[in-house]
Amino acid sequence: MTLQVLYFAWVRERIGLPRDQVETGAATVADLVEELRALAPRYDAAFADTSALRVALDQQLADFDAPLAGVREVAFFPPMTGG
Amino acid sequence: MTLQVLYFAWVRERIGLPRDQVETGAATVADLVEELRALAPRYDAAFADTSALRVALDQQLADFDAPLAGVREVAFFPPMTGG
Amino acid sequence: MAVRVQAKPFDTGAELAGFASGHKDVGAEVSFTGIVRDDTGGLRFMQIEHYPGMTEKAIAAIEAEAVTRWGLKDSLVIHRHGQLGPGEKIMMVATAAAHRAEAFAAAEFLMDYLKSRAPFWKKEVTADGEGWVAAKDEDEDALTRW
Amino acid sequence: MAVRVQAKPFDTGAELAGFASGHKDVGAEVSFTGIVRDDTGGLRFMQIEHYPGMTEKAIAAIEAEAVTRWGLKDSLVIHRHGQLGPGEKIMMVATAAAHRAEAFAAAEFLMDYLKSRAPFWKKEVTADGEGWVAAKDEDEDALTRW
Repeated sequence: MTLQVLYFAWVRERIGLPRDQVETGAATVADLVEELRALAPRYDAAFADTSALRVALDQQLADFDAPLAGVREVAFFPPMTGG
Repeated sequence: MTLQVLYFAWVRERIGLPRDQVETGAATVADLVEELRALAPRYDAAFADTSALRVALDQQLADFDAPLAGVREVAFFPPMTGG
Repeated sequence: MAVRVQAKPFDTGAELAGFASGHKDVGAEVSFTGIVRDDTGGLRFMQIEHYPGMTEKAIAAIEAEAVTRWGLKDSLVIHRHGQLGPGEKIMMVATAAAHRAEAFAAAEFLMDYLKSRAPFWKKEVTADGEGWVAAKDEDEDALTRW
Repeated sequence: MAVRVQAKPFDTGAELAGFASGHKDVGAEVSFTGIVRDDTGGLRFMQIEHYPGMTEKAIAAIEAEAVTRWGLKDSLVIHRHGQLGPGEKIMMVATAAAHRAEAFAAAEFLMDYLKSRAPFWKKEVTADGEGWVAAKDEDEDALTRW
């Protein structure tokens, strides 16, 4: 499947890109993270500690063990600091 | 001593006056209330149930057993409904 | 810190425009506005009586305690008296603090104390007659949380 | 109910002037305004990033829950993104309800959820450099009260 993968805040800065288009067979978010870490050291650094990250699937907050079936957009970002 | 006695809301309406000037030797608020009740039936009616009343001495909330020594202004009114 | 007890209307928006300006350490402002409701459609107006002299002192004391307890940078209380029609603004409070928790707590504290400890009394005048609004047990109970 | 996510400034007072008008059953309006603080005097500006699309959906969902839980008659959320200098207003919420308890609770609920569940991220740019604002444990903990 083809996924739009978005990065925000320091995740975006560390990776150096706001988004990637990824061709993947990853079953879960965690599987996708493993694939992304293998792309380049800057990805590896950004995803080194997923406890410091949040993920949204099709613009809904989700967990890292969530399945990717049917998902089109995945976003990674640090804990939110609105308000 | 001479006391300015003020009435508000339904206490004022029941007594029919917004204020009295009272010459009294009452030691406490409760003593003053007894004197006022003897003035006329409308006073008696207004003070029939002091649990439904509040009292302020010189513009500070007080209790019915508070002493009147040094006080110049006494106000009687129902529980407040501001806001 | 300001307290105003007045018969004339006020505008919450205009009051907030100038509120707490010039404070670099204000991160949170909360306002509350109380409005005359007309649930039944029968209210002609609300008549608000107060105790001139004591009213201002009582509100200033409540406000001073809020400023101390929550480290407010600024605060404002406006309360009207006299005749107010449905939809008219009765009163407002505003609080300014560094953080939201303090601004919210102080505004709620001010409201709870204004309800039960500032000398105002409301009478409702309807098509069917008039009656003094009774104090609610829940308003008195609300004070225990502070 | 309204949600606005925008780069341009807003005026809390002007927003409140038209808020919840025409509701005869509104007795209480609460507003919260968040402002860029400059505690140290060294802040040049705050840069606020967000996730277009998700932001609006997340706020609308939070707002819908507040409306249902507290029976709000009206609500408003405005949140800015982009570059904001010290003293500038970042965001505001407003709630309108029959009674004060509901209006206050709903406004605090909206703020707590906007802090930790709406996809905004703040970066502080000072004379000494820049850094992303870290989420606070107390903000996450605040959600447990709802």
